[in-house]
Amino acid sequence: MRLGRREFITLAGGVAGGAALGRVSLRGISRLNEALEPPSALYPGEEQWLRSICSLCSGGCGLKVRTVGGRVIKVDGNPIYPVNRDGICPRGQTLTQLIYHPDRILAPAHRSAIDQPWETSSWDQTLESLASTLRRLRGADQQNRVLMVSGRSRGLTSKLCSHFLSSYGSNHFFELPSGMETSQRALEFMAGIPNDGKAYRMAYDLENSRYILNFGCDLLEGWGTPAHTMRLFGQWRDIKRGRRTTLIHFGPRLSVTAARSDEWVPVEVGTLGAMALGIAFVLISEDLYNRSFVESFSFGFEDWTDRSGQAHMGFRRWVREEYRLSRVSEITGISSETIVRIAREFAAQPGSIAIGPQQSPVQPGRLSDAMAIQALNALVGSIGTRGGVSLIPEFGWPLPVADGNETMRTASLDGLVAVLDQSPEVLILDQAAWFIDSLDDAHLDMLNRIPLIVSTSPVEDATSKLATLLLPDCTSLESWTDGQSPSAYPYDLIALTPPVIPPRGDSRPWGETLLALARMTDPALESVYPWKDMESLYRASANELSRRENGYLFGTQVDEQWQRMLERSGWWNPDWTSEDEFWDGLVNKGGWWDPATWVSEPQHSFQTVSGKFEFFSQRLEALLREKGGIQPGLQPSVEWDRQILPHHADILPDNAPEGFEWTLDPYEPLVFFGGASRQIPFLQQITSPYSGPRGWRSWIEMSAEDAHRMGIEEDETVWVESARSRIQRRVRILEGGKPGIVGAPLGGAPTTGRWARVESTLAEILVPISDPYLGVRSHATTRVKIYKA
Amino acid sequence: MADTVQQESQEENAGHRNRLLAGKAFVAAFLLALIWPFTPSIEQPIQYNHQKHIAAGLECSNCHTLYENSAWAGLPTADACAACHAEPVTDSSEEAKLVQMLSEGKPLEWKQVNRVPNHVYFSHKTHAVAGEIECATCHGKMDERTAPPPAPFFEWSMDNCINCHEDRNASVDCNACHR
Amino acid sequence: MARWGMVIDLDKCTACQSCVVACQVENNVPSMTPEESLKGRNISWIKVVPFPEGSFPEAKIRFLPLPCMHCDDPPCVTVCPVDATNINEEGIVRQIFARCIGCRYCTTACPYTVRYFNWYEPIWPQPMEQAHNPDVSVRPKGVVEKCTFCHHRLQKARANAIAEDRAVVAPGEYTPACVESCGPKAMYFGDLDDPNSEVSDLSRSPRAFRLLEELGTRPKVIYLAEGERSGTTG
Amino acid sequence: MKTNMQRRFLFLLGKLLLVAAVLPLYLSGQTTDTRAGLIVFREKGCASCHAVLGEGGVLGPDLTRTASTGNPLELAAAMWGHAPQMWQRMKLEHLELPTFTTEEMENMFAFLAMIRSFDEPGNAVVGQQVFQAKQCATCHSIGGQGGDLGPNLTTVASLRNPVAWVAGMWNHGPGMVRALRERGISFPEFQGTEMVDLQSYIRLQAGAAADEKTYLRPPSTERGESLFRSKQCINCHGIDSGGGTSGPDMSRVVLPRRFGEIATVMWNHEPQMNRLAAAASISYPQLEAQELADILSFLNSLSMRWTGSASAGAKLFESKGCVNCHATTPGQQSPAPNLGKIEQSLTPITVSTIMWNHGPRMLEQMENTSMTWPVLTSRELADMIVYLESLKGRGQRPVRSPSSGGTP
Repeated sequence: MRLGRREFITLAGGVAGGAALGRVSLRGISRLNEALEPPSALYPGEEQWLRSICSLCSGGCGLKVRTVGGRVIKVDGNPIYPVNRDGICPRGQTLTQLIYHPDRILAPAHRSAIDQPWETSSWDQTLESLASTLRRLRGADQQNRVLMVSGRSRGLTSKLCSHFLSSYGSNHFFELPSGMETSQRALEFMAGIPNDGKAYRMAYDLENSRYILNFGCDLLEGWGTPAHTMRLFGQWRDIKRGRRTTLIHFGPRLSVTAARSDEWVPVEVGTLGAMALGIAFVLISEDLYNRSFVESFSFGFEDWTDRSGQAHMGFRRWVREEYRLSRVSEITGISSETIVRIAREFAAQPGSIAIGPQQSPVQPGRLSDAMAIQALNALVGSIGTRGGVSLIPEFGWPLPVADGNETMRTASLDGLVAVLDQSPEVLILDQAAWFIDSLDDAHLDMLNRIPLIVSTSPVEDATSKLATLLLPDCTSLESWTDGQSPSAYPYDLIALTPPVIPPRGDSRPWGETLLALARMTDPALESVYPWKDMESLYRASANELSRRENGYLFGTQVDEQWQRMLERSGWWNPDWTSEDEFWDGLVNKGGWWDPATWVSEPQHSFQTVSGKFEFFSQRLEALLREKGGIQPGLQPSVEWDRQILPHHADILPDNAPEGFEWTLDPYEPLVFFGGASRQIPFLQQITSPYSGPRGWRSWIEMSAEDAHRMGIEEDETVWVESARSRIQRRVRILEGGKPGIVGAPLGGAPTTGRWARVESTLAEILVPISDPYLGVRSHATTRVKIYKA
Repeated sequence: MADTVQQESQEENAGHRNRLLAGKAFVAAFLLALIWPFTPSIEQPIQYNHQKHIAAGLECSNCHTLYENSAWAGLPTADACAACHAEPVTDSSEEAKLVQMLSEGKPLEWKQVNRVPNHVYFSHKTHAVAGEIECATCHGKMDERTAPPPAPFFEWSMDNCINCHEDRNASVDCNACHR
Repeated sequence: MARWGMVIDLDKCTACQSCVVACQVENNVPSMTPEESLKGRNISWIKVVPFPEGSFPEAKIRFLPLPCMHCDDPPCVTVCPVDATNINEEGIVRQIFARCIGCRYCTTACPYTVRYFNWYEPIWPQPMEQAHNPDVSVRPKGVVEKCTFCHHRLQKARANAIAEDRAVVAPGEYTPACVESCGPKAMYFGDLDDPNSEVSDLSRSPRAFRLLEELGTRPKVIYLAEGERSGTTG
Repeated sequence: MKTNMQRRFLFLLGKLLLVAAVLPLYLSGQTTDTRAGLIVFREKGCASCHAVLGEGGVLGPDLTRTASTGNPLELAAAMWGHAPQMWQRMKLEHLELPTFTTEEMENMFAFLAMIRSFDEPGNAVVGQQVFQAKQCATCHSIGGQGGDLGPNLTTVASLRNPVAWVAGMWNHGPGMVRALRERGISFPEFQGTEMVDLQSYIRLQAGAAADEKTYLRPPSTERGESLFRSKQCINCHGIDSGGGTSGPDMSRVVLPRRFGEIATVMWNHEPQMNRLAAAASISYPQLEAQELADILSFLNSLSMRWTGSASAGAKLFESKGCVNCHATTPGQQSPAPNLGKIEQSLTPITVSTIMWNHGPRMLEQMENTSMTWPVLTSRELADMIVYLESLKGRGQRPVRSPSSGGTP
């Protein structure tokens, strides 16, 4: 019998089919499935629940990790971690996808140029190539040509980074802005901090706030610590807690926060300060402000005369004359009735707080606005009180070194660009994808001229794309990981967890890489950091902490209340009696905290020139004088006072030629906050809750009204053009959005790796804005025109 | 024209033959498959002697460490074996093989013998601890086995599961087992 | 016998979609390729659906986390020709993948569109499948899948209860992944038939409503409408 | 029936009048767990209406800010008196009425007694006035201003506990008295929370120096009792008529309930005490802060005791109308439970437990018969308990419980 190809296939099919059918014992259809399906895997192994800490943003939430047979299966919130207690944000959930990411960088590698292929090499070889460059620069006294940009702003590794740079001799350490910088600077100018060399940070007691005026913070899109803010949001609306906390959102964009607030007040772009002053006007005119606070503990409210006899305008007269309701209404586009109503509600009960503005690489967060907002807190007496705002000492992880300081941390893009101008030789990008996102092509060209760029990213991302040397870090689940009170969090907190699984491949915790680098670079550096690994460094640091006689190891909420009661009255029941006990407790419970950090008595002592809260900041005045803001010999005047008192200034430079009728309002969506996470498929699928599961590319949000007028359909591609350049984006139509405002997310498709996609960055078209006081520049709100592609 | 017709008819015939052929093959294979002894023999890296070990006083849970508190029974790791066999304790050739593997640091790659069908959730804990079912019910008398079982003792079919569940008054809800 | 149900407080929901990711990770839901994803073909047993209401400036957007409703009278079960989907005595509507023939009658019958068909073989780029949850099946191409209320967690909780000689699963012992991950604690889960459970208490709230109740499906996912803003002046 | 009762009454009265009226019936003897008490307080839902130290619900009063001491009798009386109102309010709020076991009630009472002895943070504004009025700045400097005769107050700003603060003052007492005399300044006495307020002011003035915090460990009543002896306090101050008589008997003194306030009282007597001690050639006792805290805890525990009179209780039983529903003779039938049959030993805690668990039913029945809920003062409740307890013909119970409230 001749068997042709066709016959063979027919025959084979018959045999297979018959055999398969025969195998089906006619008892159950499941056998058919079995026959068709690949067999299930071998037994999976032992199941364990371990603790860890999330490293995907600086919030550092506590994690509960399920492993089976040494593989990470699921990540959830640690119920006894005080910051997030059980809950977790979507980013933390995707640690599994990051750990087992197909584009993980599993070994150190180098290449001669960015268009050349990577060559993997041993850690010793790779580190030596970096160490020899560092040695050479140090020999030539050019340490300042080394700079580091880091995305970890808190914790011991972050401290080690800046301290290492300082010991090495470089001044250039840049970190991710926390978003609170401007608000904190404003509070420092007005309320003052002790000049004792210690670090202070601004904290909000939002858990106890009853009425929140939110000036532009994207509370539900990554502000602060996402899981913490979400927990707070749930508490504000928890009927069991009694009275609901009211959240009022001011901002032009219909953000998730705006949509989920009790009231969205769609003020015009850049008018947050004016809005705050309008509310202040009502509080003052209707005599609703906190008299006892303002009279006893504030300075500059009434008109005053300085030592030279010069009369100054008081805040009261300033606001009453300059920020009449009609004017504020005109600036902000909000009706007087709304302003009056909100002001009355704000003053009606204790626990009112005004927060904002947010500062980020795309949000300007101007000082004058921030001061107007802090002035509102002073008017209702919410400085250092329950539910209010305060400046509290920052303890954090001690770095137990004999000498040396940390290099000054900077979060200013301006400062960074200035350094890039000075032909740096080594740039270390540590978790710094956020930084690349905020650069435009011209900046990227500057980066391309740097001879040695090092990336520590554990997975291919925007930094590894620029780098010629890879020193792959591992994820927080693969190493000892620490946590620290996140920004704005009102309590002292230190957390530490051991590795959940060993590092994948040949990746290494960045802290340990730094310690090794110190050893290889210089014996002098080695003597500063005598630890062989991070565990021994943590141990030394924890020993120092154990001697601070306060605080408790993590516990339940009952423990929390109990401890707070004891401590408020001056009692402390220690959880440990020795360094060893402290260490064991720290590692087993996952951390230490002081639930009574928050001031238990109103903070009415201010470290300002006047010793009071200053509506007219004399410290800011001195700073301006120093900067030459006022000519020598010129007498202070009312015109001068205008610059010091909280005020409104037009934000948008007059860069809008004909036809640029839209205002582009950039923001960072939750999934890309801080710039990372672009490579994670699960996050790409949920980029925006507005339009369901989609993703993998950038978009702009346009109000339905505008889209309709322009005849633009959902998902249509358009050009977005500014005075600088133009880029293409898809349109997402936002029902109910403010006409004339175009929301634009920072971040988008991955720029490298298997899912890379070429997209022009948003930074291309953004026109930078600088704050006149702080000099902080950000890419921000820009006038654009939009037309179909 | 006629040629073409002829050709077509030939092709038709060929097609008919092919179908017939396939049909015959199908029937033959079907019958063969029905009577073919279905015993895929499983070969383990070490010819482990359960009888000896149990006689020496080992409990099931010494090696199958997980069965009392998880869905899975667990298989012994090289470390577990090394606890006793770091040095040879008998003159068995299988032990010599084991000691050799241990000294080379090779992992013990046991092959799984019992396997529930896909989409079925089976928990050792539920059956052995909560249901108090003897191991031997599903695995046979391991204390009589001198070599690893080459095939499952219990046939993991839905009928067998259901029968047992009905006998013992256990749930026969689909959701109780299917995942 | 418990009757499991879920309450979702829309007032507390922040639309963060943590529940969406938690579900995907827990239940071995594959992530689609960017191309498929852009076509909106993601499988997502729970999704957050936006409901814009009103126009500027009185605009509101309500976000509705949408899992399977686990109806007491599920339309999907009636239409299944092979009994591959059914509702058990505890009210959980499950898909038996081994039986499903992929006819998709159920996806059509479901008024909530929360059933998903596997058009493709699930793909995890190496080595992402390392993170698979061994308690949950990997569904083959050609079957319909849906939210199970993380039924495998109930199976484990029950095994624990029996092993510890307890007749019933204790409150809080069985929680689906989405509920567990919820940051603002907007999701509640428990026995609707237990008059003392939090869910049954909340289900009697004046804010409680069910989706498409008029269809007679009797959903066991109950939503709480947004609360009133408290304290205007004074 | 009435004559029968009267006869029994008279018999009892006669018997009871002979019995010493001191029948403290506090705790059943087992140790209480204050932390467990907090859990009870939270889990039974008390915390959703009542705040403690300003934290918690707002429907009911803050239990640390109401009058009275942490004495269980007073708590029980307050609870008894307000129960109908409380139940009504809870019903209105759709709150479930929780039930308590005796142990839970006991732990909760211990917890409440403990937190009621805690000082609350002071008021710096008042503190400033005190600072000026007492002329502290003449000798002490704070924030770089003031005299330098006494210690710089910045150095004590880290002390978070008023007791530690008073201990420091106490130890320098004699020197300070001398210095004051030389300058013709009167000895500063403090009222109420002034000391705590002053401390609060000092902390504010000290600025960053107050960020360092030093605490005391929770005090021990047992240690306090032995210190009371070893530090020779007992040589002047008797306890239950044992010990010296030159100072007041500490078991009869009514002390304020908060530690800081007790310490203040102690400070106010410093000159007098110092004089008398010197006369009796007792060396001035130096006290570590922790030692002082322990002693104060011991003194505080003395106020947890209570007494009652059975005869007065018997009269109240009639005058409050209890007798109308409750029989007391064994075997006798009555509309409400026979109170002579109660097996449990009656204490403020068991009475509160019984009242809480059965009260709503009692209230309902009383409303049906148009009777009013009897309100009892703590004194009356004590008498009533002693009376009801005496019905069982039981003898005296130990005078003081081994574990007292008032200690954390």
